[in-house]
Amino acid sequence: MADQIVYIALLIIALSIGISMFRFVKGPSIPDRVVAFDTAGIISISVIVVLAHSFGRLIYVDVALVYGLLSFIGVLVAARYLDRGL
Amino acid sequence: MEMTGAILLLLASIVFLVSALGLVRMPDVYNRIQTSTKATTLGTILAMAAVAFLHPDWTPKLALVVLFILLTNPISSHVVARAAYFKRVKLSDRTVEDQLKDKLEG
Amino acid sequence: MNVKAVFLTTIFGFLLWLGLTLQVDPYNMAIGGVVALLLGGIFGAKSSWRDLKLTPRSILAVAIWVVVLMIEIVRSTIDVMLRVIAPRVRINPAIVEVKTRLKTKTGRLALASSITLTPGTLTADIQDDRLYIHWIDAQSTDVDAATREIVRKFEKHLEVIFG
Amino acid sequence: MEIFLIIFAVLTVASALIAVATTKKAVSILAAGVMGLFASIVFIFLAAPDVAMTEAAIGSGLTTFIFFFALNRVKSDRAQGGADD
Repeated sequence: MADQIVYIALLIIALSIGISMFRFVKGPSIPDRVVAFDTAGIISISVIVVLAHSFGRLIYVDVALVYGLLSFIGVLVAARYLDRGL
Repeated sequence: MEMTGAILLLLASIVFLVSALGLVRMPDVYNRIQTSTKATTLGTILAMAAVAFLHPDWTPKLALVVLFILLTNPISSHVVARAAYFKRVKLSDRTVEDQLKDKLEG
Repeated sequence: MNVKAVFLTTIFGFLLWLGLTLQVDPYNMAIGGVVALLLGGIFGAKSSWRDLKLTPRSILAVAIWVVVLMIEIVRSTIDVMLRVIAPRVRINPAIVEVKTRLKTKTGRLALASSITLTPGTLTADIQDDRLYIHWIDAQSTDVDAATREIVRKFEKHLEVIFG
Repeated sequence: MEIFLIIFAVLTVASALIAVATTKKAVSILAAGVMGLFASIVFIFLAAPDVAMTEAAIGSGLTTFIFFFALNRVKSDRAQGGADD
């Protein structure tokens, strides 16, 4: 029973990544796309952690940690480029 | 124990779904940042709590993920909002007042 | 002054190491302790930790601040979710100016981050002691009223922590 | 679980196509970052956490940084104007 609920939850999370990618495609301005990138990144962290649960391996949580820090740096660099240049 | 974790995870997924919907439905960048940041922060906290219920021995590492999210998420949304404002991305028509513009011009 | 910053940096680095490795045997803890002490000695004196006060009262204030922040995150998310789901999106946005009494940079950073995480508010810019906040449902555009509404509930705890 | 592998593989290919098809350079770089994100999830499905970690670090963090840095240099060499696209 619990496994089915986790499965459904993962399906909904994948759907929300798809919806945020819709905003990435549509735009219209570049900050919109940066926000969509940020949202997709943060939702992906949860996907990775839930996958770590279903495969039962702790090492996958490390991927989520690395991902969280580096997607933050990507957003920071993009915003800095838009703001006044690196 | 397992059912608690699974239900928390379902709640987290609904929060994520609403944040993605907000990203599509809101009229301008600033409101999109509002919905996406807040909802993804709570969603991540709920998802980590859910996995902590499912695997109690992983709790310290999941707490670290939550700590990083709480530190980085407001800063990235702040930075994007600032960049959008100084790139002169238009506020939506429904905006009531803009005191930052008065300050920069006046 | 500096001893406190070095101490806090070392403790933070050691806890980070323990959380990342998840092993509590003496060998691992010794390695982590030595490296944390080294890094704390080199970088601690200039880090943001030196803005923090270390009294029993401020530790209590940290605890209260974390609880208030958690409650506000849950409240704000439910509030914003209801606005998104509504058939016609209910918003009334404005950019308002508020004042803060905090002096240190770290304190202002903590205040701006807390505001970004609370009901429908997003810090858009900081200039000295003025914060410019995008408010999704503006109730008043007056500086003092907005300050009372948004800033006070965090500032009174952060003032104790950062001074 | 196979269905999620397919979903994320499709998303990877879609974001790679966006990176190629768009005319704005900044959007192209961001799409490459998103592709690195989904690719690392696909690598997790294929049971390769080390590759996933490297892909997250290099593909999404470092590449975005270097490309934006290079784009900024090119822009400021060519004209002193703002970075519009």
